[in-house]
Amino acid sequence: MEPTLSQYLLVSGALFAIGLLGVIVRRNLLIIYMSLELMLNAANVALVAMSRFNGNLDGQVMVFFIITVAAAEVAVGLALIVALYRKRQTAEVADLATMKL
Amino acid sequence: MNTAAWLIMLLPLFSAAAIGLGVFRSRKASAAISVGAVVGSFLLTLLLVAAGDDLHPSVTWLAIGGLQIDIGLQINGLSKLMLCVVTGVGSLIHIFSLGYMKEDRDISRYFAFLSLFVFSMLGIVLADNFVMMFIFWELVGVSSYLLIGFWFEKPSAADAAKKAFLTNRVGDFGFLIGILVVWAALGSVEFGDLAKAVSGETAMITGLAGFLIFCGAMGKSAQVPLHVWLPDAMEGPTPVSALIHAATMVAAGVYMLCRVFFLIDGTWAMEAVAWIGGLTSLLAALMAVQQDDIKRILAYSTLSQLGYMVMAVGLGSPDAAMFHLTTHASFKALLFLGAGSVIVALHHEQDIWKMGGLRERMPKTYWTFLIGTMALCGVPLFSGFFSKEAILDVALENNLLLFLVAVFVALLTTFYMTRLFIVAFMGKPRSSHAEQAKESPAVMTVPLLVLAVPSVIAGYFNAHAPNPLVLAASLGVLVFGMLLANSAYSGAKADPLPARFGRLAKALRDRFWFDEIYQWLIDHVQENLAKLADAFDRWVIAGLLVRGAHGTTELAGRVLRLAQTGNLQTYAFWFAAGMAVLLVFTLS
Amino acid sequence: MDWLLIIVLLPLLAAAAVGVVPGSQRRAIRSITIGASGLALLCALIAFCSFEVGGGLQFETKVVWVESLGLHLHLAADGINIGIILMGAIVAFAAACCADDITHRVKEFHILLNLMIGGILGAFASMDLFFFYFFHELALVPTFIMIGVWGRGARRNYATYKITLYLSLGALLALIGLIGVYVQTGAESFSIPDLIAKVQESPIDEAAQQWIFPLLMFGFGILVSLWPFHTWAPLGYGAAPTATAMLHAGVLKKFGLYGLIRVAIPMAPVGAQSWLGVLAWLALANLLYCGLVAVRQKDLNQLIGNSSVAHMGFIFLGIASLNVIGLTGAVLVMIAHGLLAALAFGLSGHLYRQTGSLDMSRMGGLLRQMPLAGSALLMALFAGCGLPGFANFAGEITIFFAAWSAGLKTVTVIAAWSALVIGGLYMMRAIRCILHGPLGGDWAKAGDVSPLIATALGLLLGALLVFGFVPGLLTKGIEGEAAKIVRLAKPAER
Amino acid sequence: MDGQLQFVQLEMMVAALGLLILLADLFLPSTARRSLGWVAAGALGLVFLLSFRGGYAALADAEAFGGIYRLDALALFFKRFFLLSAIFVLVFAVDFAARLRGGVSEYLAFILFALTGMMFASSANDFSLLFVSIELITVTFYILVSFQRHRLHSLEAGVKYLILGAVSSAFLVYGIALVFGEAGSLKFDAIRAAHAGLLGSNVFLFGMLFVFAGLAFKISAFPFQVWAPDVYQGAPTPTTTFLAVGSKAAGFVLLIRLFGSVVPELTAQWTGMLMVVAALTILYGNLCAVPQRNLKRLLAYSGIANAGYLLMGIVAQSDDGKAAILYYLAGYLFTLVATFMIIHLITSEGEGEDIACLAGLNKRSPFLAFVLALCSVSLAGIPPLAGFFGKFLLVKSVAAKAFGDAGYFALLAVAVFGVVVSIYYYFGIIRAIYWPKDTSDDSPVPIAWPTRIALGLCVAAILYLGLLPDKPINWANAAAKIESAPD
Repeated sequence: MEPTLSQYLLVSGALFAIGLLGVIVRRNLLIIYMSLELMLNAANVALVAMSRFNGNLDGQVMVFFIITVAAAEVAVGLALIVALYRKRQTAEVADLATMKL
Repeated sequence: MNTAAWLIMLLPLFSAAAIGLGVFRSRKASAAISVGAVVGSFLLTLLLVAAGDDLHPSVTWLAIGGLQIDIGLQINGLSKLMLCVVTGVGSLIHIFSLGYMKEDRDISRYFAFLSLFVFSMLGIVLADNFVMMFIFWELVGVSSYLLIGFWFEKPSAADAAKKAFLTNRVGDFGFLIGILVVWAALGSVEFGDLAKAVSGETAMITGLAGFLIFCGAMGKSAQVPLHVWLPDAMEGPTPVSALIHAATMVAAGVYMLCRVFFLIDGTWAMEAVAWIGGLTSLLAALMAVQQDDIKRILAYSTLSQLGYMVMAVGLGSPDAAMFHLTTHASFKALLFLGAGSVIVALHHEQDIWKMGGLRERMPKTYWTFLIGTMALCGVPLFSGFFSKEAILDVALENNLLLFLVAVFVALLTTFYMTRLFIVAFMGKPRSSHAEQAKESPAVMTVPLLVLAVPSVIAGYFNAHAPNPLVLAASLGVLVFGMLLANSAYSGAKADPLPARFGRLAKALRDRFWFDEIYQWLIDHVQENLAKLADAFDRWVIAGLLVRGAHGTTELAGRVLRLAQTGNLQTYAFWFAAGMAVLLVFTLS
Repeated sequence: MDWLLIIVLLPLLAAAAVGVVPGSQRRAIRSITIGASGLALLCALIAFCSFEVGGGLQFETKVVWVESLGLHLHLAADGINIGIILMGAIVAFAAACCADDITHRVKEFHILLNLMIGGILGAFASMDLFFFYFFHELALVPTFIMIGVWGRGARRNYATYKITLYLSLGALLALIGLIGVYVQTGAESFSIPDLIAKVQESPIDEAAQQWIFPLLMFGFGILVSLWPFHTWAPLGYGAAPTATAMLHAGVLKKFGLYGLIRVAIPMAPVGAQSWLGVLAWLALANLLYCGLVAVRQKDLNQLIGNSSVAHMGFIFLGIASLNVIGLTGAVLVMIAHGLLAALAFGLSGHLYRQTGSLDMSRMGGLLRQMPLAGSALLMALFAGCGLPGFANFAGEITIFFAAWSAGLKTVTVIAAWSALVIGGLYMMRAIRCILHGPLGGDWAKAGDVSPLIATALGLLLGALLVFGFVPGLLTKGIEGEAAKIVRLAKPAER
Repeated sequence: MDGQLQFVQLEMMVAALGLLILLADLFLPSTARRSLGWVAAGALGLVFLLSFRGGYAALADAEAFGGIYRLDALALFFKRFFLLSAIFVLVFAVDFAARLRGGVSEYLAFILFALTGMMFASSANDFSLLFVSIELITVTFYILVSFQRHRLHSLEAGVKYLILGAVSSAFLVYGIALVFGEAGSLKFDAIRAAHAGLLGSNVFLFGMLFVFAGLAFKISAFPFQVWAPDVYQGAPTPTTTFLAVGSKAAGFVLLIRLFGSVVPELTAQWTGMLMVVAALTILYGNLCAVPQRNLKRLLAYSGIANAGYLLMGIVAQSDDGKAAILYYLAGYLFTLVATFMIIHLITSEGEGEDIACLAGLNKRSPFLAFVLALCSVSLAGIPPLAGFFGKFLLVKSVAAKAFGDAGYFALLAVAVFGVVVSIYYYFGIIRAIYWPKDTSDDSPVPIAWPTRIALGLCVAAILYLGLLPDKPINWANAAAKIESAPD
């Protein structure tokens, strides 16, 4: 049987929530980064489903944009994390609080 | 004629301004211009009196909406009489000052102030409306302040000046409110309009206004309870005491009452005025009995005589009041100047117990002083006799109780004047100064002689057949008082009264502790109020509120920025939390 | 002839001129300032003399500034502000003369001083709400900096912050009110005459007036140290350099009152009706409470500061009584007090320079030590307690009549008490402590005022006396305008 | 298609310029690379002038690429705005190059790419273009922020911006997804037509709120402002400038377009929420700035507060409000550029930018002291400077609604309070500059002449916007008006 839009949205919402939770609770930058990807992909799922049910492809086009952008982000982000690791020998978020208040 | 009228008032102002601006460098010139000004005013006054007709020149000073304030000169019988007193006595006292102040380094300043005073006094005399009168009222107050505090480096003088000014201010407060009441009730401040406007149904309000305005008179004429400044005012130079605190300024209150008599006539205010006058005359006379400073004795006697006049007004006879005012002006000025000449002769010794035996050393002063004393005591055929008779008549007609008070006061008057006279002039000298005392120069004695004349004859202009009862009473107390004083003081080395009845004597000596009571009031009421306000300002407004607001802001900032932990996961959490809040806020 | 434009431009040009003079040329810098303000004073005098009473707006300059908002640089004089401008010019000149106690960073100081003068004169000459506010701020900012950099005393910093924040708050509240007036009238113009014409045909909606008037009242009130927003004044003036204190206490402070009379009452009469009662009682608080506080002061500047706060009470009372007599009296006192405050602070500045202290308990006998300054101070203090002959008396008694006829009887009685008795009390104490008595300890070497300052102070005294003897010079012009305002405020009584 | 391309000619030029610089980098000796900055700045100046060319301006009020790209007065205004700010930032960057430790030309190039993104954003008329242009800006900024790899602060700031930026983008796209689902299209025109009917739909509101969050993050509005202080402090100062001016303006152009013209009914429905956000932003920024000693953080907080003031223009929901935003941003640009330049000039590398380093500045360099004081006064919103007139217009636009509506009135009250507080700390800066105080060093500050010119221009602009607002106001009004007329 055919899954309904709300089910798709439920899945994507769950993904988004998990991702956000991961960003907030996980201590390691790389994991946090993965959680971010999760959030973006939640959006992708939603878009695909939406465009499927709206019967136009704009959403799917949008998904391609998102994927590309995400790739760029990952490239920059990983480079950055590596640079940071080089400097501090750690990728723990907790060590990144020299600037505060 | 109008120009003459204006000149009378303005001449002294010119001289004051000229001296004040230092147009005349030399001391002599300043003195000359000042004396010239006042004498000029006197001559012009005589001119007006000769011309006879009433004048009323006036210019607008301030006119806004319904409020119209003029500077107008009202010249009629009353003001002419007062003009004569002020300028006449004034001229003599100016001349006397030439001698008295010869040695003083600030003689120019002295004469500037003196001219300023004469100007202000003339303003009061000539004023044709309440606001103008109030203006010059204030100016008189300030010029007397300046003159009392003339030797301002002497703390006692400075304090006396301050006291005089502030006490008068209290009276002026009532005066001002009174003016406002009148204006609101009758729609004008000009005496002419007001006289037309008063009627039976305004009696209540005009009575109130009249009484409030009388508060001003209480200040200037030093009526109880605002009398305390006058004795201290004797810190000023003696001619000043003679001019301001005997002849003119203190009379201003009485004069004003007579001027605006129509306002209180037939209202409840009369009663109050009469009683305050009577009370003043009694208390002052009592206090005078136990003073040792020659000028203070005269001051208290002035108080009690003023009480007489005020009482007369209150009893409905301004004429009697003015009559007594005139005679009193001459003989009290005479007495003060006489005292002044004694003080100079004794190198500023003022305690009568350090005097004595001046009779043969200063004959002119002695005789003139004697005349003054007799006039004051109301010895028959002297001016004081007739004016006092007039007042006693009125009292007898209207209020028996006050009549008895007045008679008793007359007794006291005779007593303390005789005391003063015997102790100061008769007997042996009681100090080295008294022994080397010399008669004063002509410039001082001539005014004495001149003043002696009206002191004797001034009474005859207004003499009328006295009421036999009154005559008997006054003669009785006169003789009795003289004998009493003579028996007590002839040849006495110190005052016997304290020994005999100590308590009472002490009470009199300490002037019934009026000053102490006021001092207490000022310290405990006024000062505490001020302290309270100051503390409130410092701690509550500037402290609690202002610093509090500042502190709260700073604190809020320090608390809020705790959100910036520096940990990006906290930030992410804030982001999510904020998101959630917004969701609830918008979707609910 | 655009006298006003010249008057406003002269100081601003002087500021520019000082800017190009090298800082070492102190003499030149001072003479530029004095010269400019002197010229401005001359022009103001000419304008004042050639001003014709009842001739409407005169010496008008109107330049479109922002078309789309209806902003104009609109300078003009009527019966009310011509006198204030003259007063401002006199005070400005006096302040310029008294500014020679500044010894470091003279150049910067004089730039700021000229800016301040220009701003002040501009604010009172503007007939356009925006520039009215704009010029005021232009004068205010230099004030802060002058107090901060050239101020005196240990609490200078605190004083600077306090005065800055207080006055900024007041100005902003007033600004909101002014904008409110603009948006509510819908006149699409900031020009006061236009706005008035507009509200005459269609008044501002009453609910809005109930917002606008209190905004203006408290906004302007804070600028004028209305109780309980007054504590900045004594503190600030205590810390300010002489010239600054003279200019601010003398002229700039009157801006708020001017605004109340010029804008608040005509634009929001309904709001005024419901708020003036409050104003009257606050005015009383100024008079009585600050008078009592003044009695307690030991420091001369604190005393003058508090007494000037107390005097503001008169003006508020005059405004609150909202009748021709009251408004006229209020403007009269504004002018009189401006001259007086400048005189007092000029003198206290001179005294301060002698021994670096204004502690009255350590003074005494100065009337002998410095005859000129002494007698000037004596007269200033007398004027301060409302002695006839000085302009203050004329204004104050007028206000008493006004308040009484407006039915504020209780207020008037207490006000009269505070004015006559309490006012007399602290002024007499000051005289007793400073001028009378034996010479105070460290004052033996103190010198009298220099001729320059003497002339400046003499000018102020002279003006006080002239307007005191002939108040008609001012009132004739003021009365007409006041009547217009009252007609606007009370259409019922037209 | 070339017919279409001419709409994006400016963006293409800028992007090409960026690539050229990357190429030129290969052929130039490392010493000469700094001068690329001049070239770029000059070239951008040229582009700026081109934007006034009749042929280009004639295209205004048209759409391209199937309506996803809109060129109108608003877009034009912002393109020019971004170009100007980029020019200043480039000049700034050249002065800063020494502290980058290499990679100058890349730094310049990235500035240009970010600029491209901003210019696209100003024309975005479709959610896809909106997303892409925003991401172009954000991603380049990740690099620009963390460019000083030798400074831990720079890296830390980079990471923080990266993660939080990514989170906000995630919200943005998720929101877009939901809106798309409800409205059935990504085109603004379609949504403008449809949104009135969707005001009841929670999914749509959800989506729009997520989108709003994404943009609010850009302008650092409460409650999405936490990143700003750390990033401003850590980033290289030219980046901070560009972030504070360009990135914020990009956020606002999108907010204006979206909430000002695409979904006006929704904005009306959310008035209360927007008020609260604006008020809290003002309060948070100003209050936190009070105890702040580090100049860059101070400016970050004040930047938050300014975002709040600017939001008032959105809340006003009127052409005046939008015009006020444009005017305010213009003034803000020059003020901030000058301020950051001076902060860079007077603080040597490594040492913190503590407010104490201003002590005795008026001795070290009267010019800088004067400019900085002027900027503080302008930021404090005191006449006769740009800041005052901007605030004046904003307040006026809100006041037009306030008398009668307690909500708007409360917002005004908060704004007044905020301004008073801000005067407190801006005055602290002036005080630090001028108050007599013993100074650690009074060595004169060397200023390169291009920097000097830039500063001079900023001062001139600040004074011009404050004193002669007539013309600029007309421009702003024109931009705001045309934009709001839906077609």
